[in-house]
Amino acid sequence: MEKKTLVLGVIGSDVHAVGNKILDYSLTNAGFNVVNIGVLSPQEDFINAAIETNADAILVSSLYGHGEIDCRGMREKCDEAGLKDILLYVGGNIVVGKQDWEEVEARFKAMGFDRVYPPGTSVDTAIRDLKEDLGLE
Amino acid sequence: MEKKTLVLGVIGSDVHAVGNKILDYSLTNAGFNVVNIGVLSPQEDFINAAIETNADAILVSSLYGHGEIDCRGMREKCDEAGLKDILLYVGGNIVVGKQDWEEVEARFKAMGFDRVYPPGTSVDTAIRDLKEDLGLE
Amino acid sequence: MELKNKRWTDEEFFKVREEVLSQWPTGKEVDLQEAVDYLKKVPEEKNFAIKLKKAKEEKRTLAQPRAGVALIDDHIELLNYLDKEGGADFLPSTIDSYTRQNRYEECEVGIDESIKAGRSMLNGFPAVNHGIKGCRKVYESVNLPVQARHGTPDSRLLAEIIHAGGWTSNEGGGISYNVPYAKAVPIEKSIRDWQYCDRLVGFYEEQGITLNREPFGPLTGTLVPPSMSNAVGIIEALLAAEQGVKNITVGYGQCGNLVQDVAAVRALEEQTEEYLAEYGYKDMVITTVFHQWMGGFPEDEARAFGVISLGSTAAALSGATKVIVKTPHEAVGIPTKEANAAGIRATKMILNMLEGQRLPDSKALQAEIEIIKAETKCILDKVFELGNGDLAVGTVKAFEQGVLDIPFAPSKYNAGKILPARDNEGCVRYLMTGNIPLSKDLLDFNRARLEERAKFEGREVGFQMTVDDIFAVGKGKLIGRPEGM
Amino acid sequence: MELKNKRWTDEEFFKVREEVLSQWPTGKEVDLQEAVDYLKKVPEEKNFAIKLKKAKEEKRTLAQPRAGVALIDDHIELLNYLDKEGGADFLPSTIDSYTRQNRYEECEVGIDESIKAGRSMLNGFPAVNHGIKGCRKVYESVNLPVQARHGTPDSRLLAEIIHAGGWTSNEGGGISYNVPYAKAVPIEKSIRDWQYCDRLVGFYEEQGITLNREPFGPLTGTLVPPSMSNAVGIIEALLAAEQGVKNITVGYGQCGNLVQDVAAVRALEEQTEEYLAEYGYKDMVITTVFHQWMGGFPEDEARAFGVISLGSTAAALSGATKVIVKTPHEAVGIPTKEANAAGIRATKMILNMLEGQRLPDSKALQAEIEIIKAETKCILDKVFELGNGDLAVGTVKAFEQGVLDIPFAPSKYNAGKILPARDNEGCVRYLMTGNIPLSKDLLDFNRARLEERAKFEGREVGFQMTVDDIFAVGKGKLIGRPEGM
Ligand code: B12
Ligand code: B12
Repeated sequence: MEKKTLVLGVIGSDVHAVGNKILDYSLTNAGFNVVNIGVLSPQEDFINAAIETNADAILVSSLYGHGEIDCRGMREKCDEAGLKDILLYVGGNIVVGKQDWEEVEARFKAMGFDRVYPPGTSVDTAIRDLKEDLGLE
Repeated sequence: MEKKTLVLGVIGSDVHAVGNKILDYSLTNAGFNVVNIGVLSPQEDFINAAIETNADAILVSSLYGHGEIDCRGMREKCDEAGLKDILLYVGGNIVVGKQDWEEVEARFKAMGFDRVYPPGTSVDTAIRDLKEDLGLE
Repeated sequence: MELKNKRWTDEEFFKVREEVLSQWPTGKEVDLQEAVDYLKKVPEEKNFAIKLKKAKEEKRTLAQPRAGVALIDDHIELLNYLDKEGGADFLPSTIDSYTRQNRYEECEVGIDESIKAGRSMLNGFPAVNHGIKGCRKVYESVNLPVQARHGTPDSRLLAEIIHAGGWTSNEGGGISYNVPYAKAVPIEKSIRDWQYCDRLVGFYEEQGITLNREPFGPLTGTLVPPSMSNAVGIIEALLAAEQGVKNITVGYGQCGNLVQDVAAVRALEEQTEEYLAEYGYKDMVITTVFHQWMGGFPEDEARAFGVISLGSTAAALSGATKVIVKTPHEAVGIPTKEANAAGIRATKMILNMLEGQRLPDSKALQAEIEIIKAETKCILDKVFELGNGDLAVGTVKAFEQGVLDIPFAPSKYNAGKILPARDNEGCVRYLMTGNIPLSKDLLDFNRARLEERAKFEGREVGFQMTVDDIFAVGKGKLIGRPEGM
Repeated sequence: MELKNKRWTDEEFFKVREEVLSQWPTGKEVDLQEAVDYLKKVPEEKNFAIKLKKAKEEKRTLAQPRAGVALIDDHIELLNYLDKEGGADFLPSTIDSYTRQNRYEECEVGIDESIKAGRSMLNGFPAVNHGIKGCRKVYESVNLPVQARHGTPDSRLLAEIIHAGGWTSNEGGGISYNVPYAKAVPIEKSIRDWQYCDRLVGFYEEQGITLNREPFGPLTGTLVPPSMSNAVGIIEALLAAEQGVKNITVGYGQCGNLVQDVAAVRALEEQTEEYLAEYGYKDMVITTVFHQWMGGFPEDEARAFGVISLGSTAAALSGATKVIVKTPHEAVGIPTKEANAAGIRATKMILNMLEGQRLPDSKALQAEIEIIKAETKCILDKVFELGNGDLAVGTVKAFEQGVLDIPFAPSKYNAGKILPARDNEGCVRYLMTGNIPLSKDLLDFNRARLEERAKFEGREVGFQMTVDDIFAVGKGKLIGRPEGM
């Protein structure tokens, strides 16, 4: 199978590194070419990495609660940078506190994210969706 | 102070004995003359004991959940037996399950109980109310 | 028929049986041969006795809730909920209070009223009234072994119906389902009636069907010193074994000091096996059950979760085979199915995290085991002596003389002379020893431990300690210290 | 200024201080003499250091939540709720993530947006922006000691403001608030900046005001082997003591095996005291803090209560002076105040029930203490060696060479060569040892314990175990066994 490239990172002032390392390991194992920009990454770093590596998808993690603020305008920035229709996923604990998931998902979809994942999402789910969205298998 | 007489017991097919023993001990200590008919006591036993001892109040415990059924008609039976206006208290876990307390209290008051106590009522509360209702102190 | 600890002859058994089965119409449905055929088809994973044996071999602690409602379909729904949403390993069927008093007419009313009201008007499942068909429907509609849990001094008809109904375990015993659960049932009568229940299980064993029996360890659930409940458990195990029971789960209700709790379970298991071996009972499978705190609970659900979890921890660290689960609604009322499942999930989280972990052996643990065993032996020696070697007779006499004495029990056949209280570490000790035949050393030991607490608290050893201890857990502490300590 | 583990001179301190106080306008409000006068009026029961010392003397374990919101009045309301409805013994003020990165302008925006939105838009309390006045208002409006809890590599201005604001404890350290909390802050820099924070506390001590300092024990909260986090804690305690800190709480994050958890706390306390004595620090008050499970939580609240309760049990049995409380919302998001208080109540129920109880001394416990101490000593010996006797220099080199190495840390100054995994009893061991200087015996021991698990599970020792272990607690188990085991 053709190797698809994913940019992976944790957005904003967020230092939660464990999920990021696990995602890196598991997505690589699943056959993806993973470009991991790590924690504490501003939107620009995701976009620059995606341009440089000609990536097929950007996977944003946000754990610490400021996800909503940190992700605002990301789709627009991608568009401006010429990353037209690049797949944008976001997951982790993307909002502050326990909130109604349907509403949260809708808010992030409205921001232009293709897929939005609740806390506790397994890596398998991410892999399955990536394969579907990237037309693999 | 004049010694007031209380009939104490656990109504119906209920065998919860611990609270009953504690109430007996504490009410006696507080200066009441306690006539304890113990667990597994039908309404008749409460009433007979009250007549025999010329009691000032009847304290019904129900713990096991059938309290509502077991207490039905007790006020009427007291009236019939000539125990006009005798003080009737009930306490323990008087209904099945967690229910709205205001409603439970209203139901038992409608049955003719003068005071209705929620789970976890302290003996001190009972003593205070008895003194008030019996005009002591 | 004179009371003796002796296996009933078939003649005796079948004679009494006729009368038992005629106590209520559903009794007539019980056909032992048909029941044997039915029980032979119970798969291993749905047989209580076999699943317990396996758990013991694998050194795992399994969880069981309490639950029961009036109507069959609702009961099945409840049990399956506790399996699926709670992760229960064993299922109960808690029996309602009228059945416990053999008042089946009132159960009938309760069933009718429940149908009308659309919710359970009984505090449990009236298994006798639902009969074999009802019990089998329950058994067939669930995926786990089912046990009857009740508090019935005379459970003979109930036992006939539930076992023929596919329920492979019955809780109770001649002491443990009388003294805490009745006011005026002679010990002699309840022992005899439970010999019947045990003999029935023995009969099935002889047909190649293993069923589990479980003496009710916690008794009144209220500050029962471990040696007293262990003595009762061992007596009931011996009485059951004599009637042919092979698979027995002896039980203990959490007292709250971790070392004492673990010691109690270990002493119970070891001594039960020792006594059974000493009296010649072979091929016994002895497992243990740990009851999460059986006394008054705190009303607040978060605190209740704390109590539940501490019980699960003690159960796991003691190596008990099974733990009986409380719920966050305990202080208030019969739990909703959601609250019940939540109690199981909290419990299983801890059992899972502690899987394979035990309280390590230590001097402190060994010392407490020795104390409990020594006290238990004092009591049991005297019981045998009183019965001139006959345990059943000895037990009756022991209650008459207060040699066996359960604190706070409602039974008038219980002396009610002993009083327990916690020592300065929270271990339950004998405060007033009544007539229990402890050696001087053990009496001194109990006294010294309580004096230590009294000194710490600046007050006398006395009943006020007991009263304070009864309320303590409900108020958020283990030991009932004076206000402000 | 060259990095050295040496008490800063007043000249050095006050020179740097000028620059620190000018980082944000509120810095100018800090007047040390006025602050000393203010702190002298703090009553004993509101002084963190004194309350901890007392708890240690009374052998009690006290509970502290985490909590913080953007606006002062809301924060006060939250803290008082946790006191009244939760029964907290100590209060926190969790600082927001922008402050942690010294991005005070963004805090200002967060404060404004929070006022507009009517709810907190920051994940903590921006103490620098609120300044001394804000901090004092918090301190004066509550009845318990207050501590700043954060994760700030450069916390100098924050430390100035909170202490002058009446907060008598500060969490953190040059390693523990850098390596798990930053990507690109050199160890050298964060150690120096925390020397400043420690020196500030030392200054107050010299004025007769005792303040508490607490290295952050759990680090990444994810399978950190006890000897690694203990080594870091001891280093930070030594560094703090050198700057004049007297009251230090060393910390440990629950791993999950009860014996290992208790052993870790005991080893930590004993070795910290030993090292402090060895290096000549006198009149130190060393207490311990136990963090309930710091890794991924189960989403289900009942299971979360189980995890919280097991942590409370281990804390109590270890004799830790303080326990940091998680909440039933942990897996999902910042807790409501109700969920936070519920976590405290469950915790305190267990602490109360276990008051005075300890895990009894045993061979198993002693063996684990010995292992942890031996591993810790191997690491510390090498750190001192690398620094030619200077601990600060040694620490920087130790990170360069992977002698100190924190699993899963985001910092690029961390080697990231070691990998942990659980053994067959659930103890956290070194799977890949990278460059940590364990003796051959200890390497063999770690390997053997993991091989035992591998054999039991029928698979190779390897990274998959680590991955499975990371997810295990979230999925309801301690050990990440292969599916279906
Ligand atoms: C110990 C206990 C038992 C022991 C009782 C031993 C004995 N013979 O005494 C055993 C294990 C045998 C037992 C059995 C059963 N129990 Co029970 N038991 C409890 C438990 C845990 C504690 C009760 C107790 O002793 N509390 C301590 C004493 C001091 O407090 P108290 O009884 O509440 O009494 C105090 C106050 O309520 C008040 N008070 C009481 N009455 C009155 C009256 C007046 C007028 C006043 C002013 C005050 C007052 O003053 C007392 C002293 O302060 C409670 C739950 C709880 N509270 O945590 C369940 C509980 C009462 N039991 C319950 C049930 C259902 C049963 C069983 C039917 C079924 C079962 N689960 O096995 C059987 C009942 C058998 C029967 N026929 O009665 C339910 C009742 C449910 C409901 N009402 O919805 C409870 C609430 C548990 C639950 N949540 O399911 N139980
Ligand atoms: C460990 C931990 C820490 C460690 C992190 C160490 C480190 N550097 O990595 C420490 C202790 C340092 C820490 C600090 C803080 N934390 Co923290 N932390 C956690 C905790 C307990 C576990 C996180 C974890 O490692 N999980 C295991 C990994 C494998 O799972 P994961 O991260 O969730 O990732 C998986 C999935 O979510 C998914 N996923 C993740 N991203 C994406 C993206 C895509 C596209 C897809 C498909 C999937 C996906 O796949 C991953 C692998 O399966 C969580 C709570 C929890 N989950 O139980 C809190 C939590 C994330 N932390 C939280 C907070 C608030 C903080 C702090 C701000 C404040 C504080 N409480 O001290 C600081 C943050 C500092 C900062 N600037 O970021 C909050 C966030 C609240 C919110 N969103 O409302 C949480 C939820 C706890 C809580 N309930 O309050 N934390």
